[in-house]
Amino acid sequence: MNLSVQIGKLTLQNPVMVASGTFGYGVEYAQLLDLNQLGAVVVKGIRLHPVRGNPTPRTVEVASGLINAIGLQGPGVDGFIKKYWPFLKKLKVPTIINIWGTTVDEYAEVARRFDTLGGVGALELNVSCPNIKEGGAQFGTDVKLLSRVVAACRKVTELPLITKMSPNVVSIAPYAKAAEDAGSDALAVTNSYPAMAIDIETRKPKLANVTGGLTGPCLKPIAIKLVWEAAKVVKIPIIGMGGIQNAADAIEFMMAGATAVAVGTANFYEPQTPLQVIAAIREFMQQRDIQDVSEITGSVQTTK
Amino acid sequence: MNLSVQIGKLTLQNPVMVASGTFGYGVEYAQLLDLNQLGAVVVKGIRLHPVRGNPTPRTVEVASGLINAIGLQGPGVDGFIKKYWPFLKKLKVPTIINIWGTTVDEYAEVARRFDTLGGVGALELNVSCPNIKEGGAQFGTDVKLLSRVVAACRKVTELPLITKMSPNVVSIAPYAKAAEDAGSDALAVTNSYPAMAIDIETRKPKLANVTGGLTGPCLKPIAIKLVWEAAKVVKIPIIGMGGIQNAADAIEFMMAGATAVAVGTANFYEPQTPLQVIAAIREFMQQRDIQDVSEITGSVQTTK
Amino acid sequence: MLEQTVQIVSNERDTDSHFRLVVRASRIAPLIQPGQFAHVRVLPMKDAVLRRPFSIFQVEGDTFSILYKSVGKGTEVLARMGPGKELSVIAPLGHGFTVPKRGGETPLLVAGGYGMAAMYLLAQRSPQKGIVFVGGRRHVDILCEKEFQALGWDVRVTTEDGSHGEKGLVTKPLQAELKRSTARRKLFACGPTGMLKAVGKIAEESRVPAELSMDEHMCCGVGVCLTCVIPVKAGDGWEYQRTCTEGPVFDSRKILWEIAK
Amino acid sequence: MLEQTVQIVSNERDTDSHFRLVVRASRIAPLIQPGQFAHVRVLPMKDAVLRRPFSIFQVEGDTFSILYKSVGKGTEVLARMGPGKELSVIAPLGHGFTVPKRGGETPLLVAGGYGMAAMYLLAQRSPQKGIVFVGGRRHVDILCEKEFQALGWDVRVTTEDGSHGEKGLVTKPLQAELKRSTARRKLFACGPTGMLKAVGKIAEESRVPAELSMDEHMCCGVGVCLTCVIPVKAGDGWEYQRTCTEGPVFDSRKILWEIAK
Ligand SMILES: Cc1cc2nc3c(=O)[nH]c(=O)nc-3n(C[C@H](O)[C@H](O)[C@H](O)COP(=O)(O)OP(=O)(O)OC[C@H]3O[C@@H](n4cnc5c(N)ncnc54)[C@H](O)[C@@H]3O)c2cc1C
Ligand SMILES: Cc1cc2nc3c(=O)[nH]c(=O)nc-3n(C[C@H](O)[C@H](O)[C@H](O)COP(=O)(O)OP(=O)(O)OC[C@H]3O[C@@H](n4cnc5c(N)ncnc54)[C@H](O)[C@@H]3O)c2cc1C
Ligand SMILES: Cc1cc2nc3c(=O)[nH]c(=O)nc-3n(C[C@H](O)[C@H](O)[C@H](O)COP(=O)(O)O)c2cc1C
Ligand SMILES: Cc1cc2nc3c(=O)[nH]c(=O)nc-3n(C[C@H](O)[C@H](O)[C@H](O)COP(=O)(O)O)c2cc1C
Ligand code: FES
Ligand code: FES
Repeated sequence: MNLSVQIGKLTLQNPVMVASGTFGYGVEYAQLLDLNQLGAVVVKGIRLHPVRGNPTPRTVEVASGLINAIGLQGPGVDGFIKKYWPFLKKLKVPTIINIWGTTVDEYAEVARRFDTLGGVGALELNVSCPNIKEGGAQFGTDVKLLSRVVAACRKVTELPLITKMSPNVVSIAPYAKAAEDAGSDALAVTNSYPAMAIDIETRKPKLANVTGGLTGPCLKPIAIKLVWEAAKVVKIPIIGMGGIQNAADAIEFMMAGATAVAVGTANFYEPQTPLQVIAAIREFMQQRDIQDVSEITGSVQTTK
Repeated sequence: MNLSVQIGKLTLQNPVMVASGTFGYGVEYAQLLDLNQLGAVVVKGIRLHPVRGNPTPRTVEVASGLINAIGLQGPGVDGFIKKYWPFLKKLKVPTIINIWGTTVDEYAEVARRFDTLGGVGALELNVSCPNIKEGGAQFGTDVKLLSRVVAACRKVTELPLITKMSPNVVSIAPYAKAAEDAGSDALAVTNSYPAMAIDIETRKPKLANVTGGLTGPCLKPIAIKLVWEAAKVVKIPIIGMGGIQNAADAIEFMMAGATAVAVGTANFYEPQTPLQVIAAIREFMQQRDIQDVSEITGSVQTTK
Repeated sequence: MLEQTVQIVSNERDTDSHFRLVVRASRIAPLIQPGQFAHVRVLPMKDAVLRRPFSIFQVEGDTFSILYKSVGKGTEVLARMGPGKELSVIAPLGHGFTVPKRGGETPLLVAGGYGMAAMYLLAQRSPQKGIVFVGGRRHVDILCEKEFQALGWDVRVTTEDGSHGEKGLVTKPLQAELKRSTARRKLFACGPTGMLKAVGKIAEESRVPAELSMDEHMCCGVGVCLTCVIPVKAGDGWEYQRTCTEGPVFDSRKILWEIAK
Repeated sequence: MLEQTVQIVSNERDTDSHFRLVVRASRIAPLIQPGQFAHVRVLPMKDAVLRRPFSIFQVEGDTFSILYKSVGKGTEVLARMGPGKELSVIAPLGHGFTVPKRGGETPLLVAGGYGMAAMYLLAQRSPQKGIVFVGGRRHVDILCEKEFQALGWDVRVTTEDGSHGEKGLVTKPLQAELKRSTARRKLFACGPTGMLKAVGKIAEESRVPAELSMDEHMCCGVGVCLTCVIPVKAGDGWEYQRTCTEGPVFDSRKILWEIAK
């Protein structure tokens, strides 16, 4: 039985990774689970310089979901390399680094830095964070800017590039195509959806940043549709995410067209989720005599 | 204490209506609640001719939500007038008729027919149904088409026009502005969000139509943000909807900028919801010595 | 149709994963007709947005009962609720069976699984006794056989694995019975769609009338959402009619099986 | 830090809407340090995506307990769970209080509401007894007073409505005590942010060290999500540090109250 999947030139031992921003820099969860059993570790978004992030409150729980406006707090490239890379580079599974910038040049510069670092599994271009004024979603909702960001990173690195798509578009197809055409090796679908909650007692937004990004089970039906639509127009693999809580959810994403999946918000509730998902995908395959996990990908039967 | 609100030239005794498609033609729920206590009754979408709608299954329950792909089944203008209007016209509260078409001309023709009918409270232009191939969302996600639909209806009727907005846009602001500029008297924010679910046992989509529209509590944080953003750019009133289950939800929409609200999916679970919301808004106002419900509208305190 | 908050009188396991739930619903109970259903809001089911529909099984004084199978999140939560706990119920709903008249056709009831529950009131209120054909996969799927016998009806059991009654599908003894005599009969059926379709075909071939209680996925249960439709002949063509309102019981000749999935 | 599925030993009402929950957690209990917390997954809370953090109150053998107030959906569901029911717990979490050394500064504990619970282990494990200042709005908000007295500590109660102890805020007797003598003292505080801020200011003015356990909204509880940050002096400037990891206990001099909301 084969669970391994291919993301560009990167081979993952199984299709289950964790979602950027929900797994810190890996080290924090190392006491609770064996990271070496994951498909890959994906770290929190990093730009060139350290970032303080937004004031608090930064998250709020809603019906079957979470809204966050962390604001991409992070140590910057140097801080990350100093503080977290010594731990991560020793892992047996690949580390995927989620990167961002406020200009096309910054994206490229961060990509270049990680290219030269050596040992990085892949780069995930976050062009879809709804929680920062500059950078983030502005790149993911403008087809031309998106192409430029991907192309600029493509120029400076041979590392597999994963473009993390914004769900906040009329149709994902042109964006997916643009990322593929500009040289992306895979798509991550999807980032969080712009959302807001108000405390009716204080009449204040529940997040200091006023708005944030919605994630968790409530987002799954939207994300499934986006994966299905993106899979119809691109040949590169898709990493599906948005509300995965168990293997059934993960398999649903794969049937819609995802080659791999990532567990995000569910980690907060149950850090064992990614490992439980891996075990249960294996069981699903055994029960149905599925030899290769790739048989699941895109297997939904639709007439459309 | 004043609960009444104004939607164009239409006065509602209170700000709580029901959402189109979740309340049939009013008559069905008449045995369970006193319709005359509502702000308004909003009926299921009607086009010129009878419509069969999509094959089944047409709805599926998801985490804190529902996906539907009814496909706007309906009796057409004549069927509606014959079958349901005799009942509705006797109500003491206004009936708002949700209309649609597959061309700009059809929208206008339906509007004209209801204009001449007499006694209609307002027309709600559904330019945002994700479940039909032609018409619906295509009008709501294209600013120019949206303007044309609204303007064409404006020409043929003096009835208050409510434009029902699609959530599936990068930013709602230009669409909201376009609807206002083209003569809309109010906006309804928001319709359902495109979504999908797959049965992993059968590998088939859970809806015969493959995709559908997501509604219910899971949509609320997205809808609140859309109302807040639309309210910043238009002067016309907004009718907020998306996952309202109780008065706290309704008040959250109003604080975000809504003048009135509509209860949708929650009717299926609890048909008393609209009346419970009205009672609890009254209580909320009493406890806080709020004299006019309009004081709640847009009262969220943000620095943005 | 009424909405009432009702108290659970009892909620006990029947066979296997089937449970019998009795609720006190003084205003609803007297209104119930055979073949109607109740739309139940299971209050502790937190992230759900829908009620769950169940056929009404028995009516006794100010109580009614349902016979349900625990198959998913709603019924699993329900199965853990004890006496005294509250449910919200909208009932009675839908258009039920036509109760046979004395001296009319002999009623032949055909039931699969919990379809049996939907037919108890029909058997009880029919002045004319008849035969109940009941089928299931295994012995545990044969519900309330004793109750029908106690009403004085002839109960013919089939199971697919032969663990109880005759081995085979419920349609086998039904067809045999229809061939056996030419007396005037009428079929009443409730069960899985495949079975209903087979019964419809048999009725057509045997030229006996049949009323079928359709099992369609529901949402509102009261006719507003248009989820539960089936294609039904109308005028020269056909239209989608609501299982929750025009049904669940339809005259089998009106159903367009070719169009229904 | 461990994740363990634990069984409820008891879960009983204390005063008003406060409850005491004891769980058997053999692997976690021995690891717990004063001021640490447990991140609890209330399994029957269906549409929730977060755990709920609670300070660890007492440790006894292979059990630990929390003292919680029922304030919202998680704690309401929790309050209805009886002995034998399971919870998933990640604990012990966070950086706790520095346990006073024999012969060192006299510990002065300042607590508001459930902050009292977070300090029990500190008092119990401190070789040096001191004074506990505890405040609340009403008598029912004063929790576990007896437990602290049983440890031989001097407990000074204040309530805002004067229904128990001295009338006023907890800072009043604290300030009086600090003025009364010049002995070396150290403050340890846990409670609402307003109280912590006031204690921090008093500590600064009186030039006594203070450790404050910060009450920040949490999400992951283990340092990955960056929800729970507070502004802390670092180098020449400041940075956001995580209450769940670098805290919840911080040296009061490091906290930048101007920037924290
Ligand atoms: C008119 C009518 C009468 C019914 N009478 C009975 C009865 O007497 N006893 C009984 O046990 N059941 C009856 N059912 C079926 C019952 O409504 C479903 O079993 C129940 O809604 C499942 O709820 P759940 O939350 O446990 O399952 P879910 O978690 O919602 O779903 C579990 C599985 O059940 C399927 N399912 C969900 N809803 C329905 C539905 N409406 N019909 C068929 N399958 C469904 C799902 O597709 C899924 O495969 C009836 C249904 C209808 C429409
Ligand atoms: C380190 C730490 C230790 C704590 N120790 C205790 C304790 O010993 N005993 C105790 O009763 N409580 C303690 N709390 C607070 C406790 O976590 C919250 O009361 C609980 O999460 C509320 O959950 P709920 O689902 O009942 O409320 P919800 O329905 O989630 O919310 C109800 C209300 O509580 C507020 N709230 C939610 N989460 C928090 C939070 N993390 N902090 C403060 N307010 C919150 C909400 O804003 C809302 O107003 C502690 C919190 C932290 C961060
Ligand atoms: C607290 C939090 C922080 C996140 N930070 C990042 C980030 O730094 N970069 C990024 O690309 N996505 C980030 N995301 C988005 C997730 O990676 C993921 O796309 C999203 O949460 C959907 O998956 P889920 O529903 O399983 O959480 C973050 C999500 C959350 C909840
Ligand atoms: C079953 C169903 C049918 C609907 N039909 C219509 C419709 O005919 N016209 C329309 O404008 N909106 C329709 N809607 C959208 C609702 O009016 C409303 O905008 C949406 O459901 C969000 O509100 P809610 O989350 O409270 O349900 C429908 C929604 C549902 C669930
Ligand atoms: S279930 Fe809504 S119309 Fe039948
Ligand atoms: S709660 Fe997630 S970092 Fe502290």
